[in-house]
Amino acid sequence: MKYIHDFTVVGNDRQTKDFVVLTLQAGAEALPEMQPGQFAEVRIDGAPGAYLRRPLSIHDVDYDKQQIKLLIQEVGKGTKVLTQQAIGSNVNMVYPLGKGYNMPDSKRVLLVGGGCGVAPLLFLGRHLKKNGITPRFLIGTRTAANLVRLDAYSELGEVMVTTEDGSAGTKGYVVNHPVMRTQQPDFDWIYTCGPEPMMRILAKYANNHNLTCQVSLENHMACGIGACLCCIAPTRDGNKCTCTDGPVFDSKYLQW
Amino acid sequence: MKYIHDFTVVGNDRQTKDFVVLTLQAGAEALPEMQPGQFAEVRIDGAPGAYLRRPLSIHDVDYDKQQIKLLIQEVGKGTKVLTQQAIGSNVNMVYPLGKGYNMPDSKRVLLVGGGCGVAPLLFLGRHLKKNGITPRFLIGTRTAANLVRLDAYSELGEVMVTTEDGSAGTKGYVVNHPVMRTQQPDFDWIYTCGPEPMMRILAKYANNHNLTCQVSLENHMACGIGACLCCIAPTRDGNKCTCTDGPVFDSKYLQW
Amino acid sequence: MVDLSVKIGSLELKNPVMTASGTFGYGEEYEDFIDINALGGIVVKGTTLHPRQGNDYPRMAETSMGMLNAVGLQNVGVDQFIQTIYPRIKHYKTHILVNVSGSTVEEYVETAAKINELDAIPGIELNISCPNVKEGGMAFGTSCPSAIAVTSAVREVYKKHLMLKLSPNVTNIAEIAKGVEGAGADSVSLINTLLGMAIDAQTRRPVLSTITGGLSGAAVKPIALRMVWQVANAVAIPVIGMGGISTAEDAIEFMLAGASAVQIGTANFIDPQITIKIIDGIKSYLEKHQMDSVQALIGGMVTD
Amino acid sequence: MVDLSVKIGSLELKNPVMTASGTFGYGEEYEDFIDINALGGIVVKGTTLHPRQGNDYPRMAETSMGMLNAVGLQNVGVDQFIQTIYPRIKHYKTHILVNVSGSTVEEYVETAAKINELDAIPGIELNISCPNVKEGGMAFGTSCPSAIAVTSAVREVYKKHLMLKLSPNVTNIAEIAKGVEGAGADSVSLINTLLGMAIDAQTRRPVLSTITGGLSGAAVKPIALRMVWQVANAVAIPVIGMGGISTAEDAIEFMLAGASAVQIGTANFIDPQITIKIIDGIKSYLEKHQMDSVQALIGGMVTD
Ligand SMILES: Cc1cc2nc3c(=O)[nH]c(=O)nc-3n(C[C@H](O)[C@H](O)[C@H](O)COP(=O)(O)OP(=O)(O)OC[C@H]3O[C@@H](n4cnc5c(N)ncnc54)[C@H](O)[C@@H]3O)c2cc1C
Ligand SMILES: Cc1cc2nc3c(=O)[nH]c(=O)nc-3n(C[C@H](O)[C@H](O)[C@H](O)COP(=O)(O)OP(=O)(O)OC[C@H]3O[C@@H](n4cnc5c(N)ncnc54)[C@H](O)[C@@H]3O)c2cc1C
Ligand SMILES: Cc1cc2nc3c(=O)[nH]c(=O)nc-3n(C[C@H](O)[C@H](O)[C@H](O)COP(=O)(O)O)c2cc1C
Ligand SMILES: Cc1cc2nc3c(=O)[nH]c(=O)nc-3n(C[C@H](O)[C@H](O)[C@H](O)COP(=O)(O)O)c2cc1C
Ligand code: FES
Ligand code: FES
Repeated sequence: MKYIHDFTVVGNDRQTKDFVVLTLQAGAEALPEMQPGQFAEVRIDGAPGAYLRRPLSIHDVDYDKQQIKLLIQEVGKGTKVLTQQAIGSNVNMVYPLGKGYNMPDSKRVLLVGGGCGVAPLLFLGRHLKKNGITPRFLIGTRTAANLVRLDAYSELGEVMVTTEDGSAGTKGYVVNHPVMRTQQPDFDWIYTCGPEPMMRILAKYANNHNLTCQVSLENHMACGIGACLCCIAPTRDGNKCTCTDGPVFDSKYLQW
Repeated sequence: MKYIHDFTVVGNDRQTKDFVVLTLQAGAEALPEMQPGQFAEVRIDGAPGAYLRRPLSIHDVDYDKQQIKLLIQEVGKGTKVLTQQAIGSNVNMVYPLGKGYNMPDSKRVLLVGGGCGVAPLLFLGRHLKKNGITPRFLIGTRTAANLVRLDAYSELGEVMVTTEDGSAGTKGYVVNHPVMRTQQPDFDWIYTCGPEPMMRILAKYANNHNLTCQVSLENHMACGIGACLCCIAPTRDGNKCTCTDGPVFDSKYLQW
Repeated sequence: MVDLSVKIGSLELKNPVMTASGTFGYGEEYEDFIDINALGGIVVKGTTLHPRQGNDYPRMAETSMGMLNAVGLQNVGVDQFIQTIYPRIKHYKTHILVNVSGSTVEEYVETAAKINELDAIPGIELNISCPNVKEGGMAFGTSCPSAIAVTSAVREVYKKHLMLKLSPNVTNIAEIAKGVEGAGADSVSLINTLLGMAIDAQTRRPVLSTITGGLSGAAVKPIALRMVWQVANAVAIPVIGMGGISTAEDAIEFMLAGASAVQIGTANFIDPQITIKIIDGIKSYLEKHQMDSVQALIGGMVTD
Repeated sequence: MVDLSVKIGSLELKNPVMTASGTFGYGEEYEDFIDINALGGIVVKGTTLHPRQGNDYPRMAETSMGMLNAVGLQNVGVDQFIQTIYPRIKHYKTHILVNVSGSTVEEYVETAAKINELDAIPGIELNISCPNVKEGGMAFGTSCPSAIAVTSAVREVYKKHLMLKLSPNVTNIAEIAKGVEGAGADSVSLINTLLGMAIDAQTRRPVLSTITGGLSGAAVKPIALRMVWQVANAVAIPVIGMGGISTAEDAIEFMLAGASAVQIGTANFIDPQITIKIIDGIKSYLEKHQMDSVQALIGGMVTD
């Protein structure tokens, strides 16, 4: 079941120049159960020229407090307005949307995030932990200043870092990290979200090492609910909607 | 000389459900001299669907503090955004625009305002006073709750009121007020701004009594600087732009 | 109690608010948000004789108060529609129209003939105006003779309500409307999307895989309203208006211009409950203006 | 130092940013805000043989990210222009083009012939696409034979740069562009406004005194960009692009689609300094992308 609800902004915590965590308080209606990897279509009001909703991953959920957190990277007009939402203002969301990450058939998992793709991995990590699986995070950014929420991830499991300029962790891309350069990887599942080139490399890596790899696509969306057919990804069964059949796909299912 | 400047909102004082006084602080540039009846084209950001600037009269000017006041009635999307401007936010204006009210050749003047048309009359009253003429105000509204800024007007001169429902002052329209029903009016100039039907009646009244009547039109505008020719009013010399030849016209010049 | 019902030829709609093809899936996609049966009607996805994968990603670009799409009629084909989708949606207590498209007149005819057999489908909307396919589509809708040809051919096999969906990418839309009226159309719907384009200045590449796409949404409303008015003044059959309708006032404006009913498209993406809000808003408007029936709005623009 | 200059036939522009007719007055209206001489060119108000009062008020309606106008070519007439306005503006150190309109071919020809005599006017923009006049105007621009007829006739008497301004309210704009190219046009500019309409739902009356008007502004950009691309692919003469350009990126997109220069219209109303900001933005873009000359952008859309 999908809902359309107004939320109240109760927290707007700037992490870096570009990243903000918005904490959204549900109204009278109880939060529905959400799966990690699912997303919301967030209404944008007051951004000149922005017309459609914007898809944003569920970053964290607190069912007790009835709060949802979004981790938002400011990249354009819509995200700019969202990252500037004042405490007390309203945010309208259609949610929870799409198919999230599957639970693994192994306890050895690696969660790899790049850019704003780290957003769904916190909620995923929490979910795994609740299911008795300790998540390990590998987070890649351009430079140390772009690392966000490391404290939150660390609470759930080990956090490894790569930066392109070497200002933190291993210098290079995520695949350059030692954990990915061993003969035989010490994990069986890769969960990833981030830039497509990164995810394609991870999918190939998973193929080579016979691992399962679940990727979350960030295709442009108009409706988010399977009505417009704008967000398709080519799969083994033809074009599928990222918003309903995804955003999370098994990498082998995609025509990559 | 016309300018385009950013102002900072330093005051947002709600008068009634619909009316707000915005106090705008100029930046580094000194305020140019403005004439009563002139207006500003105010940029609207963040009102979905609002595209063009909105013309608003100079309501008051404090050259010492370098502040301009606007009196804004919320009637639609643009004015809604403006009346909700937070302290500290920016408002961009092109100003001062148009031709204002002429100074009278008599000391006996009546300033008649209806609705948001009262806005320019405060600045006009201040100007008259400075020139040794005591303004008298006649303000007409639907009901007492819509009367705004009476204290400010009273500081400058006598304030008379009519309300359609009789909840304050004389019941009826401005022309029903005793001051306008004497055989021989005790004023020689009428300055007016408000709904067109009201101004047309005043123009006729002025004609009948051989008075001068200066009316300020609120035609829809796109550019405010004489470039688009959208705001025309038919005059004895053909179509003239309200934004450059007006907004104030001598009523006899108009083809009314 | 105001009367919201309208008639479009043989179709009696409980209210004038329908949904536009390609923006409302098969209705099911919106079941979590609204009561589908409260709608005047729904027009389901563009359906073709054979299944189609549509165009490559990217298929969408946001524009100022609008969007470009280049979906290219991705659909399961009419047979699959009849076998798997029709049984799922035929229970809806609202008019379900199928939007039919094709690359050749024969494809249109064959598809329409198959849908003619479906009891729960009281009409089709013949899409001769899709700008996003290489063959057929808009080509039929931008010349009068070809619009007449496809209409006449389908009219031969299709016995229920035949609605013709017109292209706005023409010099004289009224002329084409008159043409299809003469060829047997029961109603015309307009506008389909306007052909547009987007380029990414930074990459210097077209945003859409197909370079051009169809523009819809609030941005196109003034053009759509003008065309509805022109067509309503030119034909005697009912006109169904669409193009950027996002509020009850918008819908009322289209009816005042001459539309007997309206379709809501892109606005569904921004607010999945917009159709119901528009129905409620029309009701409030009629009450406020003390009108008994929504039918009094149709063509009611005052010009004296 | 990047080179911003472009050539439009015989016209050498210091940069590709011009202003669109009817939105920039005679340039003087903007003197308080910008240095007129910094522009690539200005196209002054639509000018006709006889003075025109234009249409009745109201002439303007705001739409979603756009506006409708129905000015109807209010202007002082060509003689008055020559006597009183030309002497005031001829000192500008930028190209001043006069936008010429008429109700008959003869009026176009007579007006053009008079302007041909003005030393400081290096070209005219022939407006065969004004949707706001009862006679002539858009009618010339929506049929190929009449577009050719008026172009050929003016070409006979007008010896300098002849720019033809095309109407977007047509099925095939590329065909008309080719027609006027063949008839002697030195360049084509597009788009003029799209025919649109607005109704006030509350009063049930049209917003404009003329019922329909011309749509411009950001809303129309995707349509304009598509048409510029289609025309640039069809003709060999330079194309001047316009329609909703509001930022440097917009301008760059039009050039990538094939425009040799651009015109800025409605955006001037929202920001009277926008032309200068666009020139600066193009310069920054070229520097960032390490390009020497803006000419490299023209038709530079990458499609492989
Ligand atoms: C399922 C899903 C989950 C997402 N989760 C998050 C998240 O948790 N946090 C987060 O910060 N971002 C997330 N994104 C990306 C986010 O949706 C876009 O960054 C956002 O829509 C950009 O909007 P804008 O108005 O700021 O940018 P615009 O001004 O529209 O465009 C700026 C730039 O962003 C690009 N862009 C626009 N839309 C998208 C899009 N849908 N995806 C990727 N790039 C886009 C444009 O091509 C352009 O280059 C997610 C996307 C998807 C599809
Ligand atoms: C020279 C001049 C001075 C003005 N001074 C003031 C002032 O000091 N204070 C004030 O509150 N208002 C003033 N107005 C009116 C003000 O400009 C409009 O109320 C405002 O533009 C409406 O914008 P909106 O977006 O809120 O309304 P919209 O959402 O655009 O429209 C809502 C309603 O307002 C009407 N409207 C839209 N534009 C105008 C307009 N320019 N004039 C009148 N009605 C309009 C529309 O027809 C519609 O009915 C002035 C107008 C002019 C021309
Ligand atoms: C994503 C999308 C897909 C569409 N698919 C179809 C289609 O399959 N058949 C059709 O006739 N029109 C299709 N249309 C056009 C709409 O039905 C409608 O004519 C157009 O969008 C204008 O209305 P709007 O502005 O309310 O969206 C589609 C529009 C969009 C945005
Ligand atoms: C108020 C107004 C008046 C216009 N007058 C003319 C005109 O006289 N002649 C002409 O060729 N185009 C005229 N146009 C059209 C513009 O020059 C331009 O083609 C159109 O507005 C599209 O560009 P834009 O979206 O940047 O405004 C006018 C446009 C507006 C908004
Ligand atoms: S975004 Fe509309 S179908 Fe996926
Ligand atoms: S508003 Fe443009 S000329 Fe007056």
